Amino acid sequence: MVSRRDIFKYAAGGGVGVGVGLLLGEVNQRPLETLLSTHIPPEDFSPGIDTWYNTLCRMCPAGCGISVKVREGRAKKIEGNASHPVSRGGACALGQASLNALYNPDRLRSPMRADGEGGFIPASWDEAFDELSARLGALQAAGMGRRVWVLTGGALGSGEEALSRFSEALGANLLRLALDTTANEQAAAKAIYGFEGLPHYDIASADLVVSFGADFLGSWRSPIAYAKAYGEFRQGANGRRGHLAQIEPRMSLTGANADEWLPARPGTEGALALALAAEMLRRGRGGEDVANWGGLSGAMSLAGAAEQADIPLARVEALAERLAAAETPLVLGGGAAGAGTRGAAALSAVAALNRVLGAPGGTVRPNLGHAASYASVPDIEAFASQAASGNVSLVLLAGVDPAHDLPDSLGIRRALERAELVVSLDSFINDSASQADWVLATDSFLETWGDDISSPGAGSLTVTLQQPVQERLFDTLSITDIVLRLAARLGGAVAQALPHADAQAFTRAEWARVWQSLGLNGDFNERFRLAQQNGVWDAPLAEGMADTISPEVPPPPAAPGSEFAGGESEYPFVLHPFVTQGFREGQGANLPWIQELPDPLTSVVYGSWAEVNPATAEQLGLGMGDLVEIESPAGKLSVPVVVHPGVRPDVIAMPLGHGHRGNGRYAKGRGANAASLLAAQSDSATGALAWAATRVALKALGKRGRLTRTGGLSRTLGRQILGPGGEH
Amino acid sequence: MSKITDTLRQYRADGYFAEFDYHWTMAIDLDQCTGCGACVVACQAENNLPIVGEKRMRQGREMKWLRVERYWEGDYPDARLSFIPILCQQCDKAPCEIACPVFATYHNQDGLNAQVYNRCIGTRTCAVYCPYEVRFFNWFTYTWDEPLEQQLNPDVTVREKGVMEKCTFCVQRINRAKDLARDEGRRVADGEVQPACAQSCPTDAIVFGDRNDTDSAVSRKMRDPRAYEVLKELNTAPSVVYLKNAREPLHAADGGGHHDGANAQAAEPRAAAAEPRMVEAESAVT
Amino acid sequence: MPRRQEWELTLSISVFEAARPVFTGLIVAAMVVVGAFVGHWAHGAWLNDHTPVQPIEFSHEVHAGENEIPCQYCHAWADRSASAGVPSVETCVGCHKGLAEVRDRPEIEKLFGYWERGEGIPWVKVHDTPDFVHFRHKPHIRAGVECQTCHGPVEAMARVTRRVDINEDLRMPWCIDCHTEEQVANGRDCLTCHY
Amino acid sequence: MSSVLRKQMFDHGPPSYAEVNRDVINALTTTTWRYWLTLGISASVALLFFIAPWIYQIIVGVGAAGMNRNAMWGTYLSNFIFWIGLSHSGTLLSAVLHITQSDWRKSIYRSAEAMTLFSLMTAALFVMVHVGRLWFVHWTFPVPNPMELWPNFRSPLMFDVMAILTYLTASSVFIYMGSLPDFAAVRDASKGLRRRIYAVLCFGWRGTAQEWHTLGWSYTFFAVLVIPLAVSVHSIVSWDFAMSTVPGLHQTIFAPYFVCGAIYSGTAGIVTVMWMLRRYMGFGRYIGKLHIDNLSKLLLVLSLIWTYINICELFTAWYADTSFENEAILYRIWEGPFWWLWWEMIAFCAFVPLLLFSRRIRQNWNLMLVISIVINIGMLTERFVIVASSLPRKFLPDVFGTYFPSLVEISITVGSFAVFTTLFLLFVKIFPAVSIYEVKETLAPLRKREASA
Repeated sequence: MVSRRDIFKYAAGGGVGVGVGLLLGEVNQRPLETLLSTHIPPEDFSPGIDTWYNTLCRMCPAGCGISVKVREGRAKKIEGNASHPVSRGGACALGQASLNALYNPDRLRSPMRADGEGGFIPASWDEAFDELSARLGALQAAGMGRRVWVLTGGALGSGEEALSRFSEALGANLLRLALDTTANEQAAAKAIYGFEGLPHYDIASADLVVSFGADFLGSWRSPIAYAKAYGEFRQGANGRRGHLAQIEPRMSLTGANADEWLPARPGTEGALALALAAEMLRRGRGGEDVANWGGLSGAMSLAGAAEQADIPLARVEALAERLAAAETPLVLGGGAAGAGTRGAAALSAVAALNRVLGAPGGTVRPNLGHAASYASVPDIEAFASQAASGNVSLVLLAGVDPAHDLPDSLGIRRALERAELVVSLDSFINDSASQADWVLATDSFLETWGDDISSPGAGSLTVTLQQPVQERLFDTLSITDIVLRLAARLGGAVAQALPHADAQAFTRAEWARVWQSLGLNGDFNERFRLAQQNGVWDAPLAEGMADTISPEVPPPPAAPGSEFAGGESEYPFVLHPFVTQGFREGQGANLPWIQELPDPLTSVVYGSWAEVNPATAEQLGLGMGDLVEIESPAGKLSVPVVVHPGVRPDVIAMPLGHGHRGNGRYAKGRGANAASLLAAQSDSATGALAWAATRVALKALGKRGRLTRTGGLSRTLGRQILGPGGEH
Repeated sequence: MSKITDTLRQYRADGYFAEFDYHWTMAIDLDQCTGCGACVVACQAENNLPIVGEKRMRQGREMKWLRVERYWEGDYPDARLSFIPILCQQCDKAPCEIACPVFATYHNQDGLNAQVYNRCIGTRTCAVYCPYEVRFFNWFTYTWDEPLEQQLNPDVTVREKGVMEKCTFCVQRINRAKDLARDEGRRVADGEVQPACAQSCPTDAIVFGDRNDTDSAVSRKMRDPRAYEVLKELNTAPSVVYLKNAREPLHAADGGGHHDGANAQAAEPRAAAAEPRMVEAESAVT
Repeated sequence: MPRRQEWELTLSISVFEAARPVFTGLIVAAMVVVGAFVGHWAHGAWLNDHTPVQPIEFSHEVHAGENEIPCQYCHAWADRSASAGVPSVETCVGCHKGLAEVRDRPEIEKLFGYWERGEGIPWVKVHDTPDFVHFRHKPHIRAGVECQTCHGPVEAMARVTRRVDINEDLRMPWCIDCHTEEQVANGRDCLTCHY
Repeated sequence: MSSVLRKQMFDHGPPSYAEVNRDVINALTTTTWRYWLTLGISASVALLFFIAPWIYQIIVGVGAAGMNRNAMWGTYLSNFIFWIGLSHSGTLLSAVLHITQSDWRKSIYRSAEAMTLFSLMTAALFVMVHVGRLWFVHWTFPVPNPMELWPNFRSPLMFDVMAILTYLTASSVFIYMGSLPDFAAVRDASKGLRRRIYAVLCFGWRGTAQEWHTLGWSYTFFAVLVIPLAVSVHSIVSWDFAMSTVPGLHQTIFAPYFVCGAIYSGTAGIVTVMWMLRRYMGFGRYIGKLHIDNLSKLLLVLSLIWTYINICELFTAWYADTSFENEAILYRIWEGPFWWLWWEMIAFCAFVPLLLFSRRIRQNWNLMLVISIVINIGMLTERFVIVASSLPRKFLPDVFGTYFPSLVEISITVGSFAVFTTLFLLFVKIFPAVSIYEVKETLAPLRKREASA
């Protein structure tokens, strides 16, 4: 049957098949991978095994201790440092996302020089230092050091120490800039508790916390420390569940977790606090230390205060009841409540209430360690006017972005334009750096040395050591390194002030200095090695070191309502800017993990929004995601609205930290910058920026905005999701 | 025949997992959870979750193995917000497990609801069957802008397009802990292993441990009277237990009348009617 | 049975005649398929590059074989970590500094070249598993598995080769078999290796 | 069957044996340029709208479709079900009618069965399009392997794989067996290559009594076998949905609902195909009033059942009055973005068919074409609505979302019809689209009578 020809055909078929098979094999062959051996391994190098380094988180001023997991010489994961008194093993979203800053694709890889057409070209460190030292040298020689301005943030520790010594020796001006400063709270503490610095609030051991605008779970002061305390406050070992009342015009993260939320009219918190204080005195809650206060003549009646704050009297009285009955009550004040034109007075009133309730010494204790002294609005305006009159030769931006973070109305952007030479020390071309002539690429805080005085230092001076967890990714230097090298090149007084080789040497020297100044005995080297191990130095203070609460202080001043920029007729709404944990004042905007982290209250990702009360929305015919134009006396912007019941009808709330002009692909052009709406209002007492004292008008633009939300329908529809009974 | 019916009868009956060496369980105390989202980022960092970008977010294709859901109650000024973190519940009677035609998802001996990425063919049935919607699909092969890829966790596979992925209580950490315990010839101690979310939680709201060990922290939490399971009525026997928020009812003052289940159903759909338009419009923007 | 024969007859006339090209085609097609399998197997067995050329012609035969240097002297992390690791250039040089008699050999020159340039040596992986498999050395060493079980008689290899005949190209069936025989705890649970 | 009825089978009087052969075989052999044109068009459409976007999707990932976190299933799955449904009358109907010995089936069943075959293939294609990693889809087959990995037999999708494969095999054997004698007829009537080919195709059929006998009983055997199979297939397809917990999908009534819906759309499909055959293949003589009338009656009954089940579904949901059910139904018929599609489906599949109460409409071929197409549009949307309005809203309101098909999805949906058409066009040139020998069977008694008269 089967002919020879057939056989040939079969064979041919087989041959073809084999060919195909070989080809397939060739195609799906595993790719060759190489295995790069180390040249000289660091002593703690071990492939496939995690190495943990304890260091300091620099994403916000709180100064949490963190533990970084390092694998094959690369930082992989950030956890809280369990042995650190502030973070106690906790880590916030921003802190963990700081890895995105370290590995950010838009991070500067070398010093950059402006090319004159708004762009930047890479340069070498030598070029940079040559030009800079030349300029500074010339100014110094001409005795025109005052024409140099150093702008930096509110952080503490040796890094800042280096900066201030540098500018001191140079005779330059140093401005510590931040939108939300601690100035008013420091003033209040000084007036009512009678000590320098910031109080430390013991939330854990309180049974009642009344917070006037302080979003201590979200963004206020030291969120991790307070969150840890809050955990115990709720379900603590003592088996007692604390009660939390939040008084603020827009529900913050803390407000959302509070047992009761009292939406007080903006700027009236102080009066309410004072009225409550008077009520407590009336109920005989006050102790000996406030005997000299009398009945607080300046205070309003509860009814009056409730009326002014637009809260039902019944609820205020109920609150007063709780306060009077509380064993270990604690009253907090901060955020917008302390950022009106009468912020300091308002916070004093809050402190007074604490004092009447006998909190000082108990739930309110002095925070050991100094607090930053920020530039006031007048200082900033002085800088602006100097620049305007062409008297600013050189501006050194040390890791701050005032052009974005601070209101345009302060005139910093214009000042930077007028300055002869602007040098930005930063890891990104942010809004301010884009106006600079030089951008000196700085390390991530995970690549260099430093330290910070953590706040709140609970009962001891908590200094956290910052050390590199991996070698530098790019050709960068830390701010301290840059300052030290500049000093060395400048020579003279400056070099004498800063004789150290690099950040490591300087940090160590600083610690030695503090060690001596505290008159502590023992082996410093041993102590420092321990600190490197634990990442923190928690020093019990020698006798008399600790600040104490003064036994008697004069009664607090009256707390009149805040004054707002813009007339009520043409600007019917009060703008309530708020700081979120992820973005803060702009630090988080270039971190993709933060951009993709849904906002706790609105579930918005990628971009900013304005929060509007349903009633208001109905009035203006606004729906979720509709675009509106918000106009204030200082400026205008357009942004989509989110409608939710957590905001007063007469208030428009906007998150800060969005709307960057630069700062990398993840931040650039996303959302609108609420700070640009703020008028240059300042506190009548301290001159601190009153960032919550601006009125705005709202105009529907009749189209939809770019609002991206991950959340669908935020009602349980009677489904038992939050527990049996649907109630909680 | 009777043999089969017997096996079927006792299949995943209560205590089915007691015989196994571990029964990993998580307890989340809603009274302590503040909804800050630290756990969400921790999860993203630990498990190599991709950065999907704004466009994909708008298309509803986010990749968050762990999300914090928010629910409003009441209206201004008596409004209240509640948070609840939702992650894979590692159900002992998981609807997803029966669905997968190729056993890419199954229940392992530690009570974990396993997901085997390299076995998945992407029918997405498991995700459809999952009532908690905690399974996420790789619609594309996601990439990291250089040098972001240097952060990737070497202990976790980077998933390719067409694969379903989800939380497995950070199984890479569990394996590591079991490995160490084995070196020392002991069981994994309570609190020795923690998923990324639990470790980062600033309020210690998340407790993780072995349910078979009756005096482990998680077992103690489970005995709390506030303990409940989400969507219990579906009989999925989740391994994530929630502790109800201990706040007093929103309307305790006026008797809380209009918030018991029945009326809530009557009342809420209006809210429901209001919002789909929003959802619609949003996706219309894309 | 007459009808039966008739039936066959008719078939033989009409079908097989007409169908012959069809059948031939079918058989050829079958041959192609079979051939493809054979070819693929053959490629895996012989043509697949099991012995990649290394940047330095390092001989395990000399080091592990003749000089009997224990594996974990250089691959120091095998009993501690998931990956056994390759020695640092420092380790190599550490010994070879003292070995003046071989100092001038070209390969050794290469080594010192890397050393002086301060570079690492880009060794080519011979035994590699896909990325979705997490093979961990430590548990296997702990369980007393010989290095040779998977890597073959390395001490006898001038240039390291992947002995497919020994380790079946490190494919999953091979893993499973061993895990089953040795009754490894959870050795057949997917999550043990895939996560 | 009375001779009267037999007469009615042929609007223009019964043809002679020779005519039957001639007509049918001509349809095979003589190919006009029109045919090539249509074939060309449909093939290229299939290529452009189905294959091309599919390849694109394979490259970038399933993200090319509009599905998202909430709606993990989309048009691909709903189309899959639609095509399976369409496959459901052909073989089933022909089998049922064969057993009930209704002669009018004989001139239409061949192409009906072909429809089954090809819509099944299209459905299978949609499974391929749906999965995320096409290149591993073979893992769903229980192939023994050294890794000891098996498919999960508890999974409704596994039932699916099995059921569809069985159904495909059975119905292809059924149609092939039925056409053996006709292949032989073609062989005898043709010469050259075609003769050789058909000689092979007909397995050397010679028409001995033995052969006819074997064919007879085995054909009946298969008919009996196919009926439960067809029913089981669509029940299982419905379980892909019903076995989940999703509100709106988790319905006990789904199995009968889907089976009925399947036969419904399938029958409508047959009407459409019949119209085509009459119009373009010149089978007007063999497919006549009687057929269209009977098919329409069948349609009417099915539509009534379908409507009834829909009402049941709504009623039970409303009666249960749980938040889940209420929301799902409300979203489907009123609040959701696809509410209008639901009403369209009700209008098309529940109200339009009521026209069929009138005989005049039933026997008007062109009207019937329109109605049948309308019905199938309705059924297509039915499947889409079920998927697209249930999945986006399950249990946790905070993850409620929406789903809109993307361009890729839409184009692939359109393309699938071209794929089907192409396959069918190829079929009519290979298989005798009307069963020659069975038509003759019906003729035999008529001719006898005429002879005696």
